[in-house]
Amino acid sequence: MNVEAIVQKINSEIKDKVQEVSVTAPLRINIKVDRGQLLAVLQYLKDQFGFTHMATVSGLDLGEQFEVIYHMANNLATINVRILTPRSDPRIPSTCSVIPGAILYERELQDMFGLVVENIPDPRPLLLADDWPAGEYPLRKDWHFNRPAEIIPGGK
Amino acid sequence: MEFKVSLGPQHPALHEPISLRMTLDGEIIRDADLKLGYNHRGIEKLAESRTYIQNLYLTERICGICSFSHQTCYTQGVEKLMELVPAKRGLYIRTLVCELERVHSHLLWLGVAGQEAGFESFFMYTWRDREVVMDILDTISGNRVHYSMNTFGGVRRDIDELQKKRILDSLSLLRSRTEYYLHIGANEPTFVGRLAGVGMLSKEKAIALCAVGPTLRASGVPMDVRKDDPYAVYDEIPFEVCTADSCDVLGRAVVRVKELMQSYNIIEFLLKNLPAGPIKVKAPRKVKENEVFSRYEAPRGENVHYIKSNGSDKPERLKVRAPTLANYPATIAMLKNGFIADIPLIFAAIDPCICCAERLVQLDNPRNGESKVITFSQLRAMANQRYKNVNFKKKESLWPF
Amino acid sequence: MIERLVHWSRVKSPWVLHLNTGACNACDIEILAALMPRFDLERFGILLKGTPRHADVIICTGPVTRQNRDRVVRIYEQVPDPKFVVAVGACAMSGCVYRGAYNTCGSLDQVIPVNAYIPGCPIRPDALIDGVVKLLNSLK
Amino acid sequence: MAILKPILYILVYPGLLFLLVYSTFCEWFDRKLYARMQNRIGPLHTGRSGILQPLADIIKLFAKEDIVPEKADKHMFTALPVFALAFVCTAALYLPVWHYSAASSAISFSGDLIVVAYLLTLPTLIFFLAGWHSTNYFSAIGGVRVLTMLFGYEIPLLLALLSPAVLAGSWRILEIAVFFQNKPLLLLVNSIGFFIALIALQAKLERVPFDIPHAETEIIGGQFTEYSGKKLAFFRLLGDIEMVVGAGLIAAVFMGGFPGGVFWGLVHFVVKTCFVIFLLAAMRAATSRIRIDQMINFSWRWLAPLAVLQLFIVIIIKGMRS
Repeated sequence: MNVEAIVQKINSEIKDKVQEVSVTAPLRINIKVDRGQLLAVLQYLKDQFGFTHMATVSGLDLGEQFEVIYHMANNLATINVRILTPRSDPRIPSTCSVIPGAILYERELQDMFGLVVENIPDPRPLLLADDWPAGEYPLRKDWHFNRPAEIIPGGK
Repeated sequence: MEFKVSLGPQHPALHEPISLRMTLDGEIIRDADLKLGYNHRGIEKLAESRTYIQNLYLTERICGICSFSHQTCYTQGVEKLMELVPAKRGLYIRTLVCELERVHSHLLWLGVAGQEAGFESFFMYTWRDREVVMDILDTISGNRVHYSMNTFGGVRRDIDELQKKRILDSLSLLRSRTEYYLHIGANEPTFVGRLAGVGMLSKEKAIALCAVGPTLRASGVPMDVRKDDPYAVYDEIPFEVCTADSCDVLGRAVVRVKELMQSYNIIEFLLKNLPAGPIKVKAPRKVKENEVFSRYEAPRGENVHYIKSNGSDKPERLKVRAPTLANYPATIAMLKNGFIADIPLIFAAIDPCICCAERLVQLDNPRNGESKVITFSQLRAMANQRYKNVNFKKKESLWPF
Repeated sequence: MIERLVHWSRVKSPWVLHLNTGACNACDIEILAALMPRFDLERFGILLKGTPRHADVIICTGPVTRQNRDRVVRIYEQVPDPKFVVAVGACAMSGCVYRGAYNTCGSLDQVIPVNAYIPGCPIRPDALIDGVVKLLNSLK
Repeated sequence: MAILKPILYILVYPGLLFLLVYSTFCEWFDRKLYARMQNRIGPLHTGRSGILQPLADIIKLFAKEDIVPEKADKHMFTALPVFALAFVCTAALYLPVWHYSAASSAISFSGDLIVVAYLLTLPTLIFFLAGWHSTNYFSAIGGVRVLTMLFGYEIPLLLALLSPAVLAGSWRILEIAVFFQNKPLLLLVNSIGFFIALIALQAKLERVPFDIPHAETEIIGGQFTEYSGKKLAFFRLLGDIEMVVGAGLIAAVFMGGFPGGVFWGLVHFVVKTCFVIFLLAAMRAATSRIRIDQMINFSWRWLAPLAVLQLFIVIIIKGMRS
């Protein structure tokens, strides 16, 4: 079941759910998926090709849109499932129902990008400090950190 | 009665600050939850404001023990972005240092596991022999921990004949020592007794929770990035993936010792047929618009970098996912309805590299709401009490040799 | 005379407390390696103590992350009086590669007064020993 | 004049001054041995090859600021270390080091073996109280574990001390020592008792195989977590003197006391206690910390029966001899 066979099968069986399939590098498959179809596609990949291992979930700030990439891997190849959400309503479905292991990555998305992950089992903040001001999302391109003045001990 | 357990961030021995809050029913852990953030330094935001070369040194300092794994994962990613084929000899040396780091990381873990189980001399011995590997790395790269050997297109320092000979004969010393630890680990009844049957993680749960590395392989799943998605020169090296199917802390110890043995063979193979030629190739400064998802087999598990470039000399996005973060959902699953006494050992089993992620256990008493914060060692003290009634008959040892 | 004796005893038996404020644990491993048979801190009477109450010298590694900030200050106050703080590693001195990160406070001396700095990323165990011994000799 | 000797006896020779000096020497000896067994070097730079290291530690602790947690009971918190030290120093007086003739000794009396054993148990209770009074969660659990361990090693220790007394037919350490000097052959009879007493002493001093209450990586300082400055110095001194007294007791009862006058008695005392401390250090280096349940199992499943067996052998021999 090499990479071409997987692409072949995807094109034939779930053509409607998938917007675009491409093989960008050896052993790397890219699929663009609409937000609504995400869970169905992930479930299909998991059952058909054994993509059970969710390596990680990467968030991207493309200016007026957020792109979320789900990197899945099995013992043969790695597949990146990408979905786009407009900046105005950054809501994405939670994939914990399909792959329970993705809980921490989605909490990290919430912290860093302010994406709202619907029906996530555990919505509490993960990485940021307790006294972090609400509403500030560090990894967004428009967020800049103004460094406090450095006090030099014993200096002037 | 429900009773939450929490553990202060400051800890005398090695562990770093992290928070894990547990609800207890008497001795059984009902639920565990995780509070990270003590070690979050905002590396991904920093990476966006630094050039690719500067990021080499940033990614190396994500973690002290597996510093070379993060750097190699990043370098391979950027080389794919540049569509640059690194020099053959450079790749061989890069793989050599990868395996040397795996050896020193596993020896370190054996020491920590010994310390957790209260076996102080084992801790002293394994760390004394770890100095042998640290000396080799020191001679090759000039620094004991952050070697910064990598550059885009190969490696920055060459290995001459004298170093090669030194590594080979210290390998024999390390092999005999590892057998000695195996001997101790196998028939020290208290050590085996403390490790066996602790932190059970079934195969299905390990796969569902996306565990990685020795934690996954100890539950019988032969997933190893060096075999599935070979990078550097791993496709040319004959080695096999070590697994155990006892799904507990002892299994993870067995897997790590087997991997130590494999690493010695790999190092020997690499040194025997090290090709001649240049050690690095010229790399361009600017990287065209592209994205890459590079995977690497760190000592603790699968390490993943996602890099997206936008034509300038600074990456647009660098996403790092360390193996320990992937193992945390599995750890929480292991802790559920485990015993409060096993928390220290279960945590040491996944060999948490805190700077990649963090852990703390907190004790809240739901009745009067006052929260007692105790350090990790406090839990280990309870571990001893809980074992009051467990008596250890001499278990037939699961160790293969 | 008593003063000289007390000073001699302070120089000769510095008890150390190790504090990790969000470091990349390379320096922590090197501190532990300094305890091992090869570098053996005990030659100088240096003992690694767990509680702040027993310690004289606090060895601090890492750029103080925002979450760790108040914990570091609280522990600093718990250590009994003639206390010294040693900033170990480039992170504690200047924030090393994490300078300017949003979640770190730059360096250790922004949070607690520091008496000695030990450079290196990570420090070598012998640099640690040299640093602690020099710090204590400099006490007049 | 008659008063001068006991006062001199209490204050100088086997009393306070000698104890302080000799206990710091023993601590250095023990730390050095322990380090050498882990192929480390141990204290080196204070005094000739580190011999003044324990002294430096204690002086430094005296000069440190003394913090008393505000919730803790202030008076008890400060009084405990002093009591503990007092108990152990009085126990040291009964060792038959100098006053050799039974008549002239002012201190030793028939039955002082039991008094010494009792005085050596009191510091353990004080550890528990210290842990309890410093209102810190760690030290509370440390204190509780001290008591659980007490039940483990106390009975075997008393039984082991009993057997030479029964053989010598008297409760006075002095007479036991004299008895075994005349018939050294009989020393071999209670060798089992010797080893049981050694292991029990190791547990009483809370040293590595049995250092569960204040295990470094476990409950950090155990019952001493909240102590600092002078009080901690007292507790460290207490640990050293207790080691000297324990070793001296075992040497007196099992190794035939310290014959000879002032000088030869001292030589015997030093040699024999150093031998016992060497055995303790070896035990400390070779084993790893066992858990509290293993400790209780070990002491009740092995130490106590062996001690009873030893008693049994002694009674038989006593029957045969008489």
